[in-house]
Amino acid sequence: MKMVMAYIRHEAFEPIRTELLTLGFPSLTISEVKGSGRQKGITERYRGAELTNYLRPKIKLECVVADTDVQTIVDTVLKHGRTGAVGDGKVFVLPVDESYRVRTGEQGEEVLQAHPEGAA
Amino acid sequence: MKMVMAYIRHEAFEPIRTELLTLGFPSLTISEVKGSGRQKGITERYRGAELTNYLRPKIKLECVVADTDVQTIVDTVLKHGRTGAVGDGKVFVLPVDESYRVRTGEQGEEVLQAHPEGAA
Amino acid sequence: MKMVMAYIRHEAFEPIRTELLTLGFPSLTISEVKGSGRQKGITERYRGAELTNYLRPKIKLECVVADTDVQTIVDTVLKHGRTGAVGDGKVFVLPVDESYRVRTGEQGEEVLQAHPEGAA
Amino acid sequence: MSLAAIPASVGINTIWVIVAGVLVMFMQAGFAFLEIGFSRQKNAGTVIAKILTNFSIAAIAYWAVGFAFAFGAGSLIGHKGFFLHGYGDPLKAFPIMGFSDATITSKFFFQFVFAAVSLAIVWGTTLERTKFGVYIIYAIVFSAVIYPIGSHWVFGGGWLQTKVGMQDFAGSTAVHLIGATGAFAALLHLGPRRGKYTVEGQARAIPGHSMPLFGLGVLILWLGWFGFNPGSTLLGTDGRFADIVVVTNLAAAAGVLTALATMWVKTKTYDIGMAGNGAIAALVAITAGSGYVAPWAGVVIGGVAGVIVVIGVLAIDKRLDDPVGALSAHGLAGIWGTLACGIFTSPRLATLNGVGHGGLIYNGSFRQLGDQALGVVTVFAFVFVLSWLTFWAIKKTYGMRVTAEEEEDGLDISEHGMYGYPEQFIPAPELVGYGGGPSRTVPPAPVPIPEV
Amino acid sequence: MSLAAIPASVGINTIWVIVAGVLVMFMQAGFAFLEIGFSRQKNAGTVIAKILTNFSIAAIAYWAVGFAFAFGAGSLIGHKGFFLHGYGDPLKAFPIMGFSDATITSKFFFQFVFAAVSLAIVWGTTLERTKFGVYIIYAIVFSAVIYPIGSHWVFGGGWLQTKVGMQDFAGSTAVHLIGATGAFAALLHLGPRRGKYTVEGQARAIPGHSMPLFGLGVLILWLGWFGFNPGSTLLGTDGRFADIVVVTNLAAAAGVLTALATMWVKTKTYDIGMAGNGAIAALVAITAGSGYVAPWAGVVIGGVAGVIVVIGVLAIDKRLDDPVGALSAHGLAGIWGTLACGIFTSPRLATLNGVGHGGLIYNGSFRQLGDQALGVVTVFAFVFVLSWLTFWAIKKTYGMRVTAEEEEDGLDISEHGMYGYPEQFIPAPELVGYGGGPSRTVPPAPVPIPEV
Amino acid sequence: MSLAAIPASVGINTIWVIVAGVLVMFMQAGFAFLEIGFSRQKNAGTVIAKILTNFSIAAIAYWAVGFAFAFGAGSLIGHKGFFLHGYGDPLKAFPIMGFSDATITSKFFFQFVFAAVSLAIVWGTTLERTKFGVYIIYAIVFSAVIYPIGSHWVFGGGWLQTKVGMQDFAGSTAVHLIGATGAFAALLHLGPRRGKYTVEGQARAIPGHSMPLFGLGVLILWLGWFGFNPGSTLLGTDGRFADIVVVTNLAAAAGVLTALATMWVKTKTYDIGMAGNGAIAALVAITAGSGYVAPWAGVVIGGVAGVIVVIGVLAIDKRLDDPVGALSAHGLAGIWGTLACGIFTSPRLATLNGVGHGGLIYNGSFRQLGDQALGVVTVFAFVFVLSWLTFWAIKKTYGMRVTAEEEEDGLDISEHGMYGYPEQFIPAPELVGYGGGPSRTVPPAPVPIPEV
Ligand SMILES: Nc1ncnc2c1ncn2[C@@H]1O[C@H](COP(=O)(O)OP(=O)(O)O)[C@@H](O)[C@H]1O
Ligand SMILES: Nc1ncnc2c1ncn2[C@@H]1O[C@H](COP(=O)(O)OP(=O)(O)O)[C@@H](O)[C@H]1O
Ligand SMILES: Nc1ncnc2c1ncn2[C@@H]1O[C@H](COP(=O)(O)OP(=O)(O)O)[C@@H](O)[C@H]1O
Repeated sequence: MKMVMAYIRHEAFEPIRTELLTLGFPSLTISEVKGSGRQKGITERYRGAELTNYLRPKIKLECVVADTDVQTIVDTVLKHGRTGAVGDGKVFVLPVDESYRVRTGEQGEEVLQAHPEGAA
Repeated sequence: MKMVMAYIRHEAFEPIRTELLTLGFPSLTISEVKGSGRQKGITERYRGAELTNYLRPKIKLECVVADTDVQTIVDTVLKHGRTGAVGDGKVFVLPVDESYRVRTGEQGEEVLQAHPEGAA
Repeated sequence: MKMVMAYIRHEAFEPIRTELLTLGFPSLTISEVKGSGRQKGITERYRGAELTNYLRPKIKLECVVADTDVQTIVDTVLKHGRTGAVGDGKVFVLPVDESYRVRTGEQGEEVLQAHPEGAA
Repeated sequence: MSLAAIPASVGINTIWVIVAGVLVMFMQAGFAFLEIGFSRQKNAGTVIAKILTNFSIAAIAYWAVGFAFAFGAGSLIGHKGFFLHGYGDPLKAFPIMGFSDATITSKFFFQFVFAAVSLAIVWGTTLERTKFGVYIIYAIVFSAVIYPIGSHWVFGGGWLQTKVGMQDFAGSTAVHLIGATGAFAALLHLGPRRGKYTVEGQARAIPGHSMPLFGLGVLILWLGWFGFNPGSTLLGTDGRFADIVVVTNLAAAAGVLTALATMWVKTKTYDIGMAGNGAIAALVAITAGSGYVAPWAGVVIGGVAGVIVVIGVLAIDKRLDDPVGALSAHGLAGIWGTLACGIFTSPRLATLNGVGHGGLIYNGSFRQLGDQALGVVTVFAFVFVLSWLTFWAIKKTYGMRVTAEEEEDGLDISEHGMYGYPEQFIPAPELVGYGGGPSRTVPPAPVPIPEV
Repeated sequence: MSLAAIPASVGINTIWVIVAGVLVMFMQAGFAFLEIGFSRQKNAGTVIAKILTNFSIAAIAYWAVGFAFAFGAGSLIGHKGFFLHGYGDPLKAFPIMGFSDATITSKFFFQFVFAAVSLAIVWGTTLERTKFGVYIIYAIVFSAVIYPIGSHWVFGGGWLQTKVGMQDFAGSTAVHLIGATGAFAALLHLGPRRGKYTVEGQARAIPGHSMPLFGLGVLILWLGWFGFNPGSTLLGTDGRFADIVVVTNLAAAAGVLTALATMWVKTKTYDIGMAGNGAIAALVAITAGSGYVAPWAGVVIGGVAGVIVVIGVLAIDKRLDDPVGALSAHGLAGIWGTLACGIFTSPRLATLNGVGHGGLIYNGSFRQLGDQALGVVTVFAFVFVLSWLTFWAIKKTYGMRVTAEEEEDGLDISEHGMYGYPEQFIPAPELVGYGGGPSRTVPPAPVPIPEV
Repeated sequence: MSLAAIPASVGINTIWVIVAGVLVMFMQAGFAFLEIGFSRQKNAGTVIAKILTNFSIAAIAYWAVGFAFAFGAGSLIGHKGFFLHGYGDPLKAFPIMGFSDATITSKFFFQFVFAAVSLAIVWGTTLERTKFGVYIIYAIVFSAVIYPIGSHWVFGGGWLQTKVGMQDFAGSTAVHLIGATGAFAALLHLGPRRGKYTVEGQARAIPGHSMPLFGLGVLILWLGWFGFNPGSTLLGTDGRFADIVVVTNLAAAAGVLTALATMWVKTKTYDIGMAGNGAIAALVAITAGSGYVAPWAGVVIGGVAGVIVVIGVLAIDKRLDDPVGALSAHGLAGIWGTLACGIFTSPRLATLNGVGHGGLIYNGSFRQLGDQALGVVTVFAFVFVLSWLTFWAIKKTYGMRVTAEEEEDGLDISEHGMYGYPEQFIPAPELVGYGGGPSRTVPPAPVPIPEV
């Protein structure tokens, strides 16, 4: 099992989520993060003084899938996340040893992604 | 060393934290995340137009422990996180190579969890 | 490739970011988290009733680098993160299997950190 | 009609009554923000819908029947001026206000905003868990029947005022206690918010989401009180209303300081909410006496109210979930303020107002104090019974509170379909209205311009 | 000068006009918060800068020329009192206001705040994407030329008022429709916000960020209307303004309730924003009739306006992006209110005001209705053409809207250099001003005290 | 007493003075939100507690002794009317206000709210780091002694007014400069906020958390100024206060525009905060001249103030941490406004007010300008010395600022025990009051209903 961890733009998320859903991967988690990279910062002015932010808002997407599904997820993210401009982000793949579904206590790969009807 | 990474309901956190504390695991980190899975979304209405959110708020819990303690943490989470309703969340276990305590620079397993008195 | 994941104080971040930048590691991501550890909680009073928070705000820093660079990152965090008081935080190192740059689709270690000029 | 024919006093008095009424109308914003500040983010928007709806219902109902019940001639209940229509000579139709030649429409407006204030007070205990329809139903009953009758007795020319000689210049009992009594009845049927009490019954803190907005509410209420008490003279010509402005302000100031001090003694912190509650409680307390007592007495009455509200809130919170402290600030303080007339009313002002007698400290007699107590008890009983039954009926039919899940999601989204602070709840990427590719991020073309 | 020489009416009338004018001035805060509440966090601060700037431009421009154009003697356009200077006898120089002996400065102030209200209405359709300079340029043209001429015709003594006999007591057309027409012209050139419509042209929700602040705006506007309509009597002496207070309030109340009900039927939720829009629309609608109709008619006019605004907003939203619903609340409701005079004006009040005749239901004649319609059409056409051309010129030269990227970042940061809510946008660790080591966290030493 | 016996002027004047006073009282909300908007989230709630406490302390202290010192007969200090009691004939006891027959309580209230405004100004420099007790201690000294004596000299009948002939119609010096001087003294003892200056001494931006709330403050202050300046006539009968309304508004408008322009030249952005500061500075500047100068002069005075405040804020910020710009907006602008009388006062109005002479441009004489300068210098020196010593004593005993850790956590939690915006700080799962299992999520049973 792997966790696909992607840092993407806000606008990129909806298309990614929608396609993942249709591909049968409804389960994922996101959070708001701030990142720095090549992308330039932004400078604010306040009563004469300045303040520069080198961090820009990004969305962090986490999706744990079976090894065989990793490439599908990565490709979907790359496909919709790309604008070609600096700041598109990165995708990382981390190993996962074990998974559990809290509701049932089930364990292992089958808990990773809900079945299609689960997409409801 | 492993990182137990759990996506749970807000209400589940307090009981989990309390029990972990008594079990001698005071050290953990949480963050607010939004997740999608089997759980249904919610639809807002605003001046005639609609807006649907497929993501629901969850708490992400991260707790790094020695391999021998992983099961204890997982069991505690499963025990208190379960309501039986869709949306209870998931628990994942990720491998961790190394750990350091910033305050002292110490390294290795002993930095993972503070000693009982540390729970102060 | 490794992900250096550090939980640090707010004030520690700027010095760390600046030094990492000069060292040629402009790319990193942070998020706001709440953590519990040895550090004492805080108690609020509201109209007679009390409320205690055992969680304190921290910054979570994530930086993926090549294995050879891990120590540099860890040392920088330890150096600037330390106040000597309880609550300084922890640093963890997690394995990463693969990396992609969304903008170009490139893969592998070379996508991890932008080149110096990237620091712009 | 020739303007010359109209005495200057009509213009002067009408201007003052309308100015005062407009200040009191604005108190709706005060109550709204006091409640909003004490609510959680997920329940902030509903307060706006509630205030607008309740104020509107009261406007129609009080115009249709309420005013006639409250100020029309009659001892038990008035019965002239329905729909502000066909009442003949206003000075005779609404005799208790006959001493002022302000136009009847100005008097009507002034009395209506009082009714709206009393209604707003009712809901202080019901935040964050009440079904919206409850507000609608009770608002009708309250502003058409309960408040008009209760206030008629106390200052509409009814028996408590004319026969008993109960003193309540601007409504510590007639407006504030009546509202607080409705709030009490509602709370008994409603129960506490989820999570207010632990399974062991321990009270927990459910902090409101914004002290600044709470403070805005308090300051607006304080402002409004300069219409509330001084306006109750219904006269601008003699300039006496200015004395009442001063007494009112001194009382409020004392209330803030004593509440702050009391809380400091208890918790060693300068409690923001209690400072505000102290002001409100003091203003409520001085409402009855503002036209009857001397400035120094105002300081005492307000100061005591500041202590009462703190002790009241802390004590009540242990068993009853009253998020804004309405039971203490409007109920207990209203009772104290009404009784205080029995102690501090100056004989000179009692005579000037033509109601009751001087207070205990002036003539050593408990008579006025007794009359005040009688008034408090009857009004409380009358309003409590009617309100309790009304809410009982609502509970049995429509229901009083939302489901546990709706309460957890918050009233804004569950009752109103949208959060009060959408960006605090809706995941940012789901708010963005355009996809990632550059091709899709160009702004939509402007709508073609139609021929004119 | 000896005070004795001055009749009491001067003081009475001037006080009332100034009090009313001050209430109307405060409506600027009402519009500001209504717009802020309906904007996203990233565009909340710009509204403050806009309101302050526009109000200030209007103040200078209306003083310099606007007032003279609007109220100076003349049928097509006034031409006395530029810079409020050298006008000789004010009662003659500004004949249409000659019936009141309130001082000319009080009348000027009252009319100026009306101009400022009309200007504020214009921008309701332009939130979250307009270049700041557009506000500055159009504000000058509008407050110096467009509004003064348009309002002159309707209630400044111009042909519609004196020749046609069009009835518009406080400006449903003269203030609200004029503003909404400018808003319409602006919107046609501006186009919708990014993400308002899907690529398929489907309307999407872009929820404003704060219903509480929206509610504050509505309540302040409601308050201000007690100056807006009743103040238009320019007389305090006869106390008649109090009747107008009552009619105005009843109409607003009815509007809230019908808007709430209409929305409930459509969506089964108690829409917070629509309750507020209902109040505004009803207040706009009763503005024309407030001095001409009976209270019951006020309820009808307001109630219908509440339905109109809901249907209007839902329909318009499908094609035009009007974030606050200005086109419906001020435009459609303004038209309805103006026409309503043709139906509900009481002959008695028409005579009292000396303008036009009784309405359809009183005398079965469509004449007044026709005159009202004529007024609406001409004013709309006049303002639309001038505004459309002005915005066209601005678009061709300076440009109307910010870049897509600036729009995405928000106007606060891109136009004003700082977020309206910095802590909602700036990463916390970047706000902290001191490094991690204890050595660096000691507070900077106080500045050495200079010799005095 | 028979109403007939009372001349209409009493009602007219008292109504105007009270209306004006109530508008000024509301300025407390203006100052509160201006400060709140310029504070960080963690320090937003404390401002509410401070405003309520300070306003209350001032109310009691000014009633007890302040008013007697300020307006009682006497050249150096007044000494009649302590506790507003036993002063005999008010027209003689408070001779400087003897020209108006408004009731003495109305005059007292009006003068008290001025004292409260001056006190509120003091704290503009002290945000986000001051121990709460400092506010309490200094408030007593200031409202009982410092302000009363200083204002007595300038417009309470003291030597500067009666002997020197210094002109300060509503208090550019007497209210605003006095407040700003206290603010300056406080700042010298307090030092900057942590992180305001880098270790290298470079000024850093510490953005306030809410421009909308800042804007609310500015708009409320602007509103209040329509009571502040025009109310200082203490007369409604002659309608002259309306002229002052117009002058005041024109000045404010000019200040907004020049401040906006100046900042645009410097930073190429439309600075929201500076637009507001421009309005305040202009209002402060025109306060002295509002009763002495022509409208066009008001535009000049306000316009210059708008430039002064921007330059002042940018310059001062380099060395002194004045979060809201009080030193510039109230100090520099107050000085400018006072001196401006020496330049622009029209001889006619000087005669009408019976204070001083026409300004430089009218009679080419520097005499009045000199008198104005003398007044500014003496008042500044007097207030600075007393304030500096008071704060010095406070610092030595109680201490001026919270600990570095408390400052980091924010004053709301460290001084008041609770955040002003709890949900922005308290981890969500710790706010939830019920455990995870379904069994524990049922709402607590309603409290059993007691027998009535
Ligand atoms: N090595 C890394 N570790 C952690 N986060 C990263 C890393 N590289 C990039 N990111 C995240 O991806 C975002 C975009 O990266 P950036 O370098 O700006 O874009 P690009 O990859 O197009 O050059 C950054 O803001 C940061 O949040
Ligand atoms: N494979 C996954 N990867 C990342 N997050 C997941 C995954 N599966 C579930 N989650 C998280 O767990 C939450 C609950 O999952 P859900 O499927 O709704 O509940 P259940 O497991 O009861 O079906 C989701 O909202 C999401 O945040
Ligand atoms: N084992 C752990 N797993 C997850 N987070 C941890 C762990 N240990 C510490 N943390 C994070 O580090 C922060 C500081 O840890 P703490 O124990 O308070 O400081 P110290 O290491 O100086 O004793 C905690 O608030 C928490 O966010």
